[in-house]
Amino acid sequence: MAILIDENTRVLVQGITGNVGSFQAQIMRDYGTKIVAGVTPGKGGRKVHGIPIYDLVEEAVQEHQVDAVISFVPARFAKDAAIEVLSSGIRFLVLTAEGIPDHDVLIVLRYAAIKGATVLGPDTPGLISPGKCKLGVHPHTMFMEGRVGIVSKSGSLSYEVGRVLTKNGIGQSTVVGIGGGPIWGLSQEAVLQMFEEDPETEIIVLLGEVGGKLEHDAAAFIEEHMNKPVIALIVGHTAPKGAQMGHAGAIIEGEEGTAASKITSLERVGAIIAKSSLDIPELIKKKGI
Amino acid sequence: MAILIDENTRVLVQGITGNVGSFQAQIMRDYGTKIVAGVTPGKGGRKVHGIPIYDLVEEAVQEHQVDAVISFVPARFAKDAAIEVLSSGIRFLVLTAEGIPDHDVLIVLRYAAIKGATVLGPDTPGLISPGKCKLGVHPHTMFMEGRVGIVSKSGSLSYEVGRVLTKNGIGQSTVVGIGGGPIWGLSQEAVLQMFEEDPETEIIVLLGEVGGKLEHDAAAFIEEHMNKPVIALIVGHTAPKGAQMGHAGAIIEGEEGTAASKITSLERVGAIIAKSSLDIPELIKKKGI
Amino acid sequence: MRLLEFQAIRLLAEKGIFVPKGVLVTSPKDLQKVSLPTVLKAQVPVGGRGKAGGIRRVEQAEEASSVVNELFDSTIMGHPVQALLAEDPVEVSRELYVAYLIDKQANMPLLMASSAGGIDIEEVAKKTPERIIKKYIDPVVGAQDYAIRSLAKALEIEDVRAFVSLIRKICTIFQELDATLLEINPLAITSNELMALDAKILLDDKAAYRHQELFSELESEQKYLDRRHKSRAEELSEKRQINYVPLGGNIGMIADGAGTGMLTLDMIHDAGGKPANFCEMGGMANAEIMQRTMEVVLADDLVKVLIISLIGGLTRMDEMAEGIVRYVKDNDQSVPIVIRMCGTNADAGIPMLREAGLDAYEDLATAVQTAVQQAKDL
Amino acid sequence: MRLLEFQAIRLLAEKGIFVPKGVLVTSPKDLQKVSLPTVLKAQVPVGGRGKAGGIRRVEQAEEASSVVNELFDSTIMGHPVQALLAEDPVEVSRELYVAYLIDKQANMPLLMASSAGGIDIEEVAKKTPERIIKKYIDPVVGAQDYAIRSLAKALEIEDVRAFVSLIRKICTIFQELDATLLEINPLAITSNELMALDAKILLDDKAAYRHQELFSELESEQKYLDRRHKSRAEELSEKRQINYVPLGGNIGMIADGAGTGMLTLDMIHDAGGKPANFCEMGGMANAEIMQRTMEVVLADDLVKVLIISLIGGLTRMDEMAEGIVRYVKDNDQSVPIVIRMCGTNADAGIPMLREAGLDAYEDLATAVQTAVQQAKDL
Repeated sequence: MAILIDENTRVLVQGITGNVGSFQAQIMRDYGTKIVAGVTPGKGGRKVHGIPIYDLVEEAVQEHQVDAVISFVPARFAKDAAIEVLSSGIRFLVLTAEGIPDHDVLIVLRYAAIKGATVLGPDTPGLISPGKCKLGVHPHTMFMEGRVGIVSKSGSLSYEVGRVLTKNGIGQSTVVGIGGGPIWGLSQEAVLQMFEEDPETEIIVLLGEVGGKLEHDAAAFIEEHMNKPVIALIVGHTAPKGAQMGHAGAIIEGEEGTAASKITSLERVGAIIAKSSLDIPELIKKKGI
Repeated sequence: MAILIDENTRVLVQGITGNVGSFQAQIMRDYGTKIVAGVTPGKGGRKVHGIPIYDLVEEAVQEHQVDAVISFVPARFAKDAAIEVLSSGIRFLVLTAEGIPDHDVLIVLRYAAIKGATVLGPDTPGLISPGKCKLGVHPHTMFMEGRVGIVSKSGSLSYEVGRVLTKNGIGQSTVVGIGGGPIWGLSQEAVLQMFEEDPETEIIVLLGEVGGKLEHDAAAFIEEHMNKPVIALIVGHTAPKGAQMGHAGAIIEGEEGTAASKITSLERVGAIIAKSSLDIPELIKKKGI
Repeated sequence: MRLLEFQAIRLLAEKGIFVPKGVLVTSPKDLQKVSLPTVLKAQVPVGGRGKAGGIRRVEQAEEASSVVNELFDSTIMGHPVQALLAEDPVEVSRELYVAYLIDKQANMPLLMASSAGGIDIEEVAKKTPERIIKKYIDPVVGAQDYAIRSLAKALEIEDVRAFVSLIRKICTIFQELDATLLEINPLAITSNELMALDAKILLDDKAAYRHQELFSELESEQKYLDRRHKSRAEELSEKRQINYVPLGGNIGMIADGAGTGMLTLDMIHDAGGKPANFCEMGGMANAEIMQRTMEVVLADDLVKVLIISLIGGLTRMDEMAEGIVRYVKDNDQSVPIVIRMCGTNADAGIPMLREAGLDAYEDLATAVQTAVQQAKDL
Repeated sequence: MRLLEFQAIRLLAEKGIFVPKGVLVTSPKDLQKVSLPTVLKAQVPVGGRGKAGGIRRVEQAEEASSVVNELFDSTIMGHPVQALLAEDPVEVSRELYVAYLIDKQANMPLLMASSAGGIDIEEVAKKTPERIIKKYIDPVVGAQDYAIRSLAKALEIEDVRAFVSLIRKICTIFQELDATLLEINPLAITSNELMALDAKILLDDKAAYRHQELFSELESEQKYLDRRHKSRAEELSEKRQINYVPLGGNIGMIADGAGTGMLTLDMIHDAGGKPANFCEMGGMANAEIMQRTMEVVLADDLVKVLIISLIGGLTRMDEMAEGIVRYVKDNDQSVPIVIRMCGTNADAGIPMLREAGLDAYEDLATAVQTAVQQAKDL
C-alpha cells in the first residue's frame, strides 16, 4: 500500500453539503475514493452524489466503518467538528480549513494525541495516492501512479511538481501536503519516516518555502533516519527578507529562514537540491528511478 | 509481591513539611517504607527525618527514581500538586486530602488517565502492605502480614477490621482505602481484580457503607470476574433513610443505597455477608484460611 | 449547597437564560407587587412539592390572598413555607428536562436531557430509562456544540441554535460556579423561546472558598427564610460546621471516621441501645475540634451517655485525649463518657485520659456494651 | 495583529499588572500633560527602537520639547514616529524577561523567562541559550502554579507569590484574547513590585471574530497613528484584505497558492525579469476575489505586464476565468496579461478566457518567459 491511505480506505466527508465539500466529494468519489458517508448538521437523511448524509459523526459511525475523515468545515466551526471526529474514535483526520484560530488548532492537535489519532493539516490540500485514493483537493489529472513520494508545506507547489513529473512519465506513490499555516499536525519528519518505510516509495521529493526552520529539522531527520534519496526544492530564494509572502510559515526568521540557509542544511546531509521544479525529473532519472 | 506496592517501592512524600506530612512521613519511614524524597515549595535543600526536600517534583525526580507519591498537600493546592506529579511521569499517586473541589478532582483523574497513571483517592488513608510497605496513614500496629486482601470505602472501618483480624492471628496481604469522597480514582473493581490476580491474596474482605451503588457494581464484578471468596461487611443498616452520615458517599439514594439492598446484591453473587466486624475472623477460618 | 428555586432561577436569568417574570413573596403584603393571574410556588428545598400542594395557580386578588395565607401556614415535607415565588403563567407547548452534573460512576461531567420533562421525570427515569439521553463530556475539552446538537436532535428540537446557546450557558455556569448539579425541569418551549420554569442547582461546598461572596449571599438568604425548629445541638453544629445528624435516642456518639461511626451505631442498635445522633469529625480533627464536637453532642438534653469511638489513622489520639480532657475540665457535666481509643499515638492518649480520671477501652464491642448498659441503668 | 507598546501596556494594566504611570503624546502640545522627568518612547511596531534612538529620558521642559520635536521628525526603522509614550522613570533593581507564546515546533504553549531581561535578550538567546528557561504548558490543563514556581526559582525571584500572580494574569490574557505571543521585556523588579516596562503582544487575526470590539478599537488606533506613505495598491490591498507585498519591479504577479507564487517569482527573477509584487489569493478564491485582486495589483503604475499563475486545487479555474474576464470587460486597461491556467476545472476556464480574447498557457515556464519577454519589449 501507499502511505496513510489506499484503495480500501473508507472515508467520511465532514461538511459535505457546502459548496466546496460537495464539489470535492464528487471529484474524490469519481476518482475512486471509497466515500461511505457525509456529515452536515441539519442535513441528515438526504444524499449527495448518492452518499448518505448524517447530522452527526456518531450516527455515521454507527452505520459505517470509517477509517478517515476529510473535513471541509469552515474555520469557525472546525474545532468543534474536529473534536467530534476525534471523540468518535476515528484515527485519521484531514483538516482542509484555512484560518482556524491557533488556540483552537492547539487543542485539536493535543486532543488528537490523547486519542491516538493523526491530524493532517489544517490548511492542507490533503493527500493523494495516485490511482488508489484521493483524500484531498489535488487537481488529480496532474498525478499518476508511481514510486516518488512527495511531501510539501505548500499545496500548489506539490501540484506543480506532480504535474512536471507526470508530464515526464514519472509517477508518484503518495503526495502529502502537511499544511500551510503556522501550526499543523502530522510533521514533515513523520511523513519522511513513512516514505522511508514504504516499499512502494523509492525516492522522496521534499518541497519547502522560505521562512521557519522546518527544513533544518528535516535535514537533521534525513541525516539520522533516511536511506532513500531525497530531492529538495526550496522556493522563495528571491523573496526579500522580512516580507510575508502568503503563509504565516513563510516569514523569514533570521538567517535560519532564508532559502539559502535551508539549501545549505539540506545539501550538507546529502539531499539533492533542485533549482526549479523543471529540474526534478532529470534529477530523479539520474538516480536510476 | 502484594498489590500496587511492595518493599521495593520508592516513595516521594508531597507536602512533607506540614504537620501531618512530616508526622506521617516519619511513621512510614520507621515502618520500612523507602521514602527517597520529599517536596514542599520553598523548603528545598533542607531535610526532614533525614529525607531530602525539594521545591519541585521535577527536581526530586532528577535526583531519585520515584515509583509512587503520597500527597499531604491541602485541598486548595491539591490539584496543582497532583498535576505536577502526573506531568513528571510518576505513575502512582495517593491523594490523602479531604475536601478537594469535585471539579478539581475530575481534572486530576482525567489527566491521570491521559498520562497512564493511577490515582488512589482523594480522601483516602492510602494503602498498607503489612510488613512490606506503608503508603498511608493507617495505624499500622493493627495490621500484620498475611493473605487477606481488604478493600474499603472507609478508612476507619478498614482499621477496625484489620485490628480484629490481627487480634485473631489473621494477617493481610494489602489493605486499600479507595477514598471517602463523592468521586475517586482507583475503583473498587480494579482493586478486586488485582486481589484476584495476586498470588499472595487468598480471600478478600470488602467493606462498604450505606449510600451510593458502589456495592451493586462490586456485586456485578464479583459475579463475572472473581473466583476467590469475598466477605462483605456493609455498615449503616441502622441509618435512617435520607440522612447524611458523614461521607457524601453515604447518602441513601433510593432503594439502591440501603444496606439491605446492597447485602442482597452481594449475597446473590455468592459473597459471604458479615453482620459485624467481629464475625469476620470466624468467617475466614470457615473458609480454611 | 442546594439553592432555593428563586435563587437558582435568578442565577440563570443573570446569565441570560429566559425565565418567567416573577416576584418573591415573603409576607402576604408582598402580594401588592404581584400581577394576576399568577403561579405561587412554595420555596422549599425538596423535590415533589407540586404533588404536595406547593404550587398553586390563582386568578383573582381574593383567591390569591387566601392561598398565600394557606401556604404560609403549611409545611411541605417537613419544611414550613416561608417564601413563595409568584411567577407570571407561561403558555407552554412542550416541557423538556435538561441537566448537567458530575456523574460519580464515570467520573465525568454528564449532560442529560429528556423530551419527557415535568413533574414525572423520576418515573420516566425508572420506567423508561431510554427516554433519558446522556452525553458524557470530556472535562479537558469541555462541552462542544456537536454534543449539544446531538441532544437537540434526540429531543426533536426545532430551534437548535437557541438550544445550543442555552446549554452552553448552563455549561458555563456549571464550570464557573463549581456546580455539581444544574437541572432545569421543566425547560419549557413557549411560542417563541426556551424558558426555565424550575431549576435545581447544587454548588460544591468544598469549592466555597472560590466563590465566597456568592456563597455567603445565598446562605444568608436561606438562613433568613429557614424557620424550621432546630435544637440547640443542631444550631451549634451548623455554626461550627460539624457533621451532626440527630437520631432521637439517648446515647450520644462521636466518631473520628464515618465507617467506624456507622459501625458503632449499628452495634449500639444491635445491643439494644438507642443512638441520639451520628457525629463524625473527619480525618483532620484536632484537640479543639474534639472539644467543640463534645459541646455540640452534649447540647442535646436527651443524651444520657456519650460514647466516643476513636481509631486514629490521621487523627492523633494524644490530641483527641487533650480535647476530651479540656472539655471535661471546662464543663460541669454529669453525663457519663465511654471512650474507645486505639490507633495513632494511643499510647500517649490513654494515659492522658487516665490522669483526668477517664477510662478508655481498646475494644469497640466492649465500649458499646458498656455504654448501652449504662444508658439502661440510668 | 501586533499591538503598539502603549496598547499592550494598557491591556496589561487593565488586567491588574503594574505598569509605569504614562501619557500618550501624539503632538508636542500633549507635553503639558507629562510630568518631568519622563521617558519618551517612540511608538513604532518594531523591536530594537532603543538602540535606534527611539527611547529618550528627559529632565526639563525645554529639553523635553526639543526631544519631542526631534522624535516626531524622525523615522525609526522605516516607521515615521507619530506617537510617544511618556512614562514616569522607574527605579529598577533587576530586569527580567518573560513571555508566553505558541511554540510552533512543539505545537504547545510555551512559558519562557530569563533573568537576563532587557534590550540584549536576543543576544542572550543566541549566545547563552541556557539562560532562557522554558516550560511547555499542556493546553488541556493550562498553566499550573508549579510550572510558574519552577520559573521563579530559576530566576531567583524573592516574591514568588507576586510572580505567580503576574504570570497567571499573563496566561489568562493569552488565553482569553487568543494571543500568539505575550512578552514583557523588561519585567522590572522595583523596590516593592513587579512592573512591566515594555510589552509586545501579538493577537491572532484568525480569531478576530471572537474579539470584534477589541480588534476594531486597536486597529483604528493604529490606523490613526500610521502615516507611512502607502501606494494606491497597498491601500487598496489593505482595504480588501488581500495579501500583497510590493517588490518594486515591473511584472505584476497574482497566484492562487503561496508555493507556486514564490516559484513564479523565482522563475521571473531567474529569467531576468523584475517582479512588481507578490500576491496570493489563498485557497478559497472565487471570481470576485480574482477580479478585486487584479484591481489591486494593476493599481501599481509601475506594472508593465501582469502574470497570473493559477494551478487550482481548491480554486476552480472556471471561477478564476470568470473573474479575469469580468475585470477585463469592466476596465479599460492596456497592460498585457499573461495567464497560466491548469488544474481543477481548467477545461471550463480556458475556453472562457479564449472567448474573451485572452490566451492561457498550461506550462508555467512558458508563461513566465512570455511575461518576462513582454516586459523587456515594452
